Amino acid sequence: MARIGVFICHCGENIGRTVDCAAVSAAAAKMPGVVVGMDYKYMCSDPGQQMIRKAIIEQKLTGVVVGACSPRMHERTFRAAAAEAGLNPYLLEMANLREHCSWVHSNQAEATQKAIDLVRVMVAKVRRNRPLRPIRVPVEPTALVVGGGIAGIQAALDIAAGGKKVVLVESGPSIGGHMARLSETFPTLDCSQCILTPRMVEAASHPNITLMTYSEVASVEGFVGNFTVTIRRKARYVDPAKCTGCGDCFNKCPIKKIPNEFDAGLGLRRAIYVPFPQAVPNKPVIDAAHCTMLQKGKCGLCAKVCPRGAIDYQDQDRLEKVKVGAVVLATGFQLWDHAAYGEYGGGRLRDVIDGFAFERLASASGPTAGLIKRPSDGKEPKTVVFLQCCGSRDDKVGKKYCSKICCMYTAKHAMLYRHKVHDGRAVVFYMDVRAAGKGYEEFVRRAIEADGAEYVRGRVSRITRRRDGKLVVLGADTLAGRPVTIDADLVVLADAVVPRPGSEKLAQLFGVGYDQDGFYSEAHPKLRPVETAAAGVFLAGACQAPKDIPETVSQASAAAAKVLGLFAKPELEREPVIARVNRTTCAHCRACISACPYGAAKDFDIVDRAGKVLRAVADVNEGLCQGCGTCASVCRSHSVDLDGFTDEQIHAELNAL
Amino acid sequence: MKTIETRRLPDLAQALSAAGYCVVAPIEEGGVVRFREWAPGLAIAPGAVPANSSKDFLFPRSEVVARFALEPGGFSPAPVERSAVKTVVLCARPCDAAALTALDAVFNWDYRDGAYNARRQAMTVVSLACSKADEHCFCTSVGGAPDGVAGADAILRPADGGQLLVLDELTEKGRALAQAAAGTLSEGPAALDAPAVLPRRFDSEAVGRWLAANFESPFWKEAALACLGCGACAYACPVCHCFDLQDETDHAECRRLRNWDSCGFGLFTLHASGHNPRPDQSARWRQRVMHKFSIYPQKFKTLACTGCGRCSRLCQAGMAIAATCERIEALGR
Amino acid sequence: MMKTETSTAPAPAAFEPRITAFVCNWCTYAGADLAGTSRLQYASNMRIIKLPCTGRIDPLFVLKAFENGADAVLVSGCHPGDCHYTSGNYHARRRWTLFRKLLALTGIGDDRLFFSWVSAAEGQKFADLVNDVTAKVRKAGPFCAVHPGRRAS
Amino acid sequence: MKALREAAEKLLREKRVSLVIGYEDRKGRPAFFAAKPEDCGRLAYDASCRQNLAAYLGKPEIRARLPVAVVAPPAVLRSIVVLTAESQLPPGQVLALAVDGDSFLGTFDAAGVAELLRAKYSTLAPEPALLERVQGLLQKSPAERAAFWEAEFSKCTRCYACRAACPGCYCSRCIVEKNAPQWISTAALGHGNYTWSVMRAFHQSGRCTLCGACEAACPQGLPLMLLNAVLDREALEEFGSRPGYDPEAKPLIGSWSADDDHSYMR
Repeated sequence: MARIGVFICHCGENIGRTVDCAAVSAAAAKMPGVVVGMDYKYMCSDPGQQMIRKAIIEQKLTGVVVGACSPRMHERTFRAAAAEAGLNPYLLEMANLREHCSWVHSNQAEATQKAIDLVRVMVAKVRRNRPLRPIRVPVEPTALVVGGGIAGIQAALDIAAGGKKVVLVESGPSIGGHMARLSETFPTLDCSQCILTPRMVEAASHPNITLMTYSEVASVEGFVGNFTVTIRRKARYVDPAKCTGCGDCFNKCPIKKIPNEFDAGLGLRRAIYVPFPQAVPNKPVIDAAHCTMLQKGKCGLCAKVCPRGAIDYQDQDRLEKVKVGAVVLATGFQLWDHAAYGEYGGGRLRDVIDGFAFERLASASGPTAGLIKRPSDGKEPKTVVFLQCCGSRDDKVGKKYCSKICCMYTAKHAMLYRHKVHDGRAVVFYMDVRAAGKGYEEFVRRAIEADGAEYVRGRVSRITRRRDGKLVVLGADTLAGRPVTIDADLVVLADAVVPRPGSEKLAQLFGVGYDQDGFYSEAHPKLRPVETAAAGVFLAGACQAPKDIPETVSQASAAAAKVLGLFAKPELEREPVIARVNRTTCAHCRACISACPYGAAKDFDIVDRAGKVLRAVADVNEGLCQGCGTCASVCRSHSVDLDGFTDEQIHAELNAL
Repeated sequence: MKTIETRRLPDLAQALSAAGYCVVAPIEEGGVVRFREWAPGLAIAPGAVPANSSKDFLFPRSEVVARFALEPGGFSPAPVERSAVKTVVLCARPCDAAALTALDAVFNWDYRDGAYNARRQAMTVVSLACSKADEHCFCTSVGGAPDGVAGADAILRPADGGQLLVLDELTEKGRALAQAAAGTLSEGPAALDAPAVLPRRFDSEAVGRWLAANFESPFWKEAALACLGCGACAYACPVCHCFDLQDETDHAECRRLRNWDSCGFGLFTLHASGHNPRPDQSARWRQRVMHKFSIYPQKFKTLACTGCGRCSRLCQAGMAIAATCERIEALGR
Repeated sequence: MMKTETSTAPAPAAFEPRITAFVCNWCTYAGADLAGTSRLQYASNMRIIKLPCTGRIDPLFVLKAFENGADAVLVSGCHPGDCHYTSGNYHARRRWTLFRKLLALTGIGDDRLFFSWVSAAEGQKFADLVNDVTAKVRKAGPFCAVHPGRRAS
Repeated sequence: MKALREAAEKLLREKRVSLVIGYEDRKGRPAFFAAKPEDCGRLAYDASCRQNLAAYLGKPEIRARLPVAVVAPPAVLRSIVVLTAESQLPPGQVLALAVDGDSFLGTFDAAGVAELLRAKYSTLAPEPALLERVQGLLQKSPAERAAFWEAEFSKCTRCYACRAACPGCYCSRCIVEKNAPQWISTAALGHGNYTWSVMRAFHQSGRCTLCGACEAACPQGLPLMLLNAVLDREALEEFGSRPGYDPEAKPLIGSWSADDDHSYMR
């Protein structure tokens, strides 16, 4: 038999002024199952809490309703008090008599009647409450960082510095990401590789970091604190344990004319290669698609010249499982393909290049050793047109959003060009200049005022190649209100920032949401920008949205802090509001499995002692379930219920109204 | 002979209504004829076998049998109004009236059911002899007849090719009713129509003997394959009387309801443990047939089937109890 | 049953609607809290049932509220894109799009069944909503006298 | 008819199925179960067949005898696809003997059924008369609609013939049979009858193939198809839902799109 105690708080005058608290507690005392009804000036005060504790013990209460302020204010307080008196804290509920009643109504009779109703509802509910225990989940204190760009490197280093193990997975042969391809960085123009490479080396050599390059996530099982991630280690055909990185192999490789992706196709590499001289690990891989030995069984030169016998043409992809407690996704971005713009040559004009190609032209370690030469004929361009918002802010052909970093890197490009080609002309077409950031506006002003970049507000409608090799850029100067035609030698398009291909598939593996453009969704746009809907999976860098380096690094450190916070205790404790499946009546229609936002509802086979599957049902993973209850309401037979908000509780609440 | 023109049945209803009877009669609505409370202006459809049986007015599909007021320390019983309105079922089928014997038996067996008996006492049954029958009718196989009078207080017999109805009073209640309706009745000669011709389809005693001896027969598995396990047959049956007690509670009161139930439902015999002694539809169909033709006659010396054919007439899956009995009789030979 | 229907209904002026609201914990419940902390005054006819998410609200809850004599029902949760659980409100939205049409066919229309998005920041919107819903239901009159979904007393 | 009987006989003779579920060649066209090749001569099909035989696929006694074949007009074919999408049919265990009007269309497995439907029946639409009835009711005032249903639901005896008739009602324990709590009153009174019929229809949202078996099965003649039709129309108009064509379809209730309408939300 239920023994419920009801405690009505006056909250000084806050409730008492409008609600007749004594009448409410007297009415409550007459409700079925109620054995104590009391009211007091301040229930949340020490004497108030003591009243509750005393009643729980002396009256052997099986449930408590506190009629006071919003549960968002003091539910924890009162539940803790109940727990101190030996009552399971989840057997206490609050009726919101202040925010939802006394503060919003002025008629005392109406407010008192409403207060009685609210208390009756909670009494009815609490009679059906069951003791709940916080869910404890052991935590594997190792983090997985997916992506070896600056975001992944920074997150890995910070987690490692915090004393926890990290597995850093990178799909390419080297870590470093796009930042390694940059010439200099805005707004300070320091050399990108100079600041990045020490970090790359540190990541590779840190005792807490296990580096897995040329590797990808193949599958994910488990949940926060307990992920088992299968990593596909792609065949390198070079045993990294034996290889010393001497370079004899790629110097001898006869397949020489493969466009190097690292150089945006402007430089060439061999079939066995390291993507760039400072690569980490500085050990080559064989590009199987271009290697004649692997394709046709002819050649084998690299194996012959390797002094260490490190070449292994029989190498195969391997799957490796790692157990991790948290994951940082840092898969970065790529540039949108401007081939979609037919009016800009549809990708066929060799001297219409993207921002990365320009970075490589301007980089001292690039294919031109830092000299600006146009791809078609290697001549130094005298007029360069930079075109911002190429594919950004265009919901017809390109992307609706602003890619955020282009204004700044275009200013940098114009500046770098003017530094290298003093008699050259840099013309920038822009829609707006968005230079919000420390030192950013000043940087753009410098490009215009000190370095003479010509900024034209307007769009370019057409780029055509004249017979003499000039690119005729037809645009509009919307400030002057007239058409502009420029004969350019080189055009640099600031292509939109888009997620890496395959990012959606990866998101699905981890149960992370993504938006219509494929950028990963944060758990809350303001207050949880680093977390995702999947507990224990965090975001860093441009996989979430276009970001520049400082922002990326900040978020990577934030993600690392979240991971370290998660790892600070050996066990996770979670609110026990989770869904449960009645396996006896589940018909396995799989609606809940489809509906669950967290991938927590899944198939479960009921087997007999011999292991034979008798039938399948749905099941809820306690670690993944966040307690929204969507599964429960799509279940036609109500075979899924939600602890804390069970069908019985809600039914009783409705019957009390 | 007391007669009334068939087309003047509403006048009879009106007279009885004026005399204080609640008149129940077959009334067509939306293509379905069912027994319902007659009201002025409604036509009476005497020709058809209504979709429901007249038991609805003795043993309603749901009724409150107890009330409890909820209090802080527990609950206390509250009074239940037990009203029995003086009712007449007009144009009941002889097979409806015949069912009363079986119903009276079960509602007065180890416990005298107050609600049932109050209504029973207040009810007058005026049946209407059948001058035609359809392929589902089989009253002659279960001891009845198209012009049978068992259970009836009075009977109307078609005459003059259906133009006229002849009223025979059979009991005190019937005579009281005839008196109340005297103004609408005429006295005079009439040529009674022949009752429907309905050959006997099976020997119910032979069926009962086979049933008692063949509980485990493989026949059941195959015979019940089409049954989808709804309660349509039981709810239309004039004899089926199983019920379920359900408590419905709000914050102030609990009402105990007696609702119809059916042995066709899987839940009917499901134990709290999860075990079900009638685990499949064949066991449930067997129960239905056995109860009507073996268990009930053993206990109450009367069949629990009056051959009205409602169950097979409306079964969506074509289950037909008479056909089952025919096959059983053949098995027993 | 026929008799209870025609029994004297209270005069419209005396009619105080009973409104049951199903709200999510993270947005509308918090929005109602904000209305309170902002001391916005609104009609006292609504009783809130708090759930974690609109995704938890089964149409049966709504029917039960009507059956128990509610004159109107409000369902309110987070704006699209704001769901604490990322998509519970989207699931709810699809469900209500269908369910409201079904109820409309049975005579429960827009003056009985209300839906809204109220964020934790929209205290004023919550107060206005309660007032508006209450006024509309006052005009629509008591539900219990007219609908098969009610429980006969 | 001959082709259907031959195809059924062949399946049984070749032991590809242990049972053919069809309609019997007698008045009312009741369900018929052919277990032996020689039974197949009693199979028949015509437009008067009202039962949706896919309802038997959820019955334990039938499931114990898989593989089986089902005589299936287009609506039943769609039911088979719905059941496949909801993981109710063990793969490869149910064959359809597709029929339409007087013609026998062939024997199909689950994938073949979906293909046939897409190729031949992609434009199946509810009967115009049914939609007119819905529209007619919607044109009445809310009070008139309530009165209409009050009269209809008062006839319901809660025999659950509608549930038994429906292939979509395969739950081993229906919500109305759950009593902790008892959401839907089991008493055959107004409110329980209302909630039962409304929820029965709602639970078919995005799943109902408008086969009409529920309404045909109702001994009281309740116009249940009005409820199914209004949901079908709304689901099609709002979400493009066409149940029973895609065996891998996600459940309509249980999935969402950011573009879903919410103009009615304030």
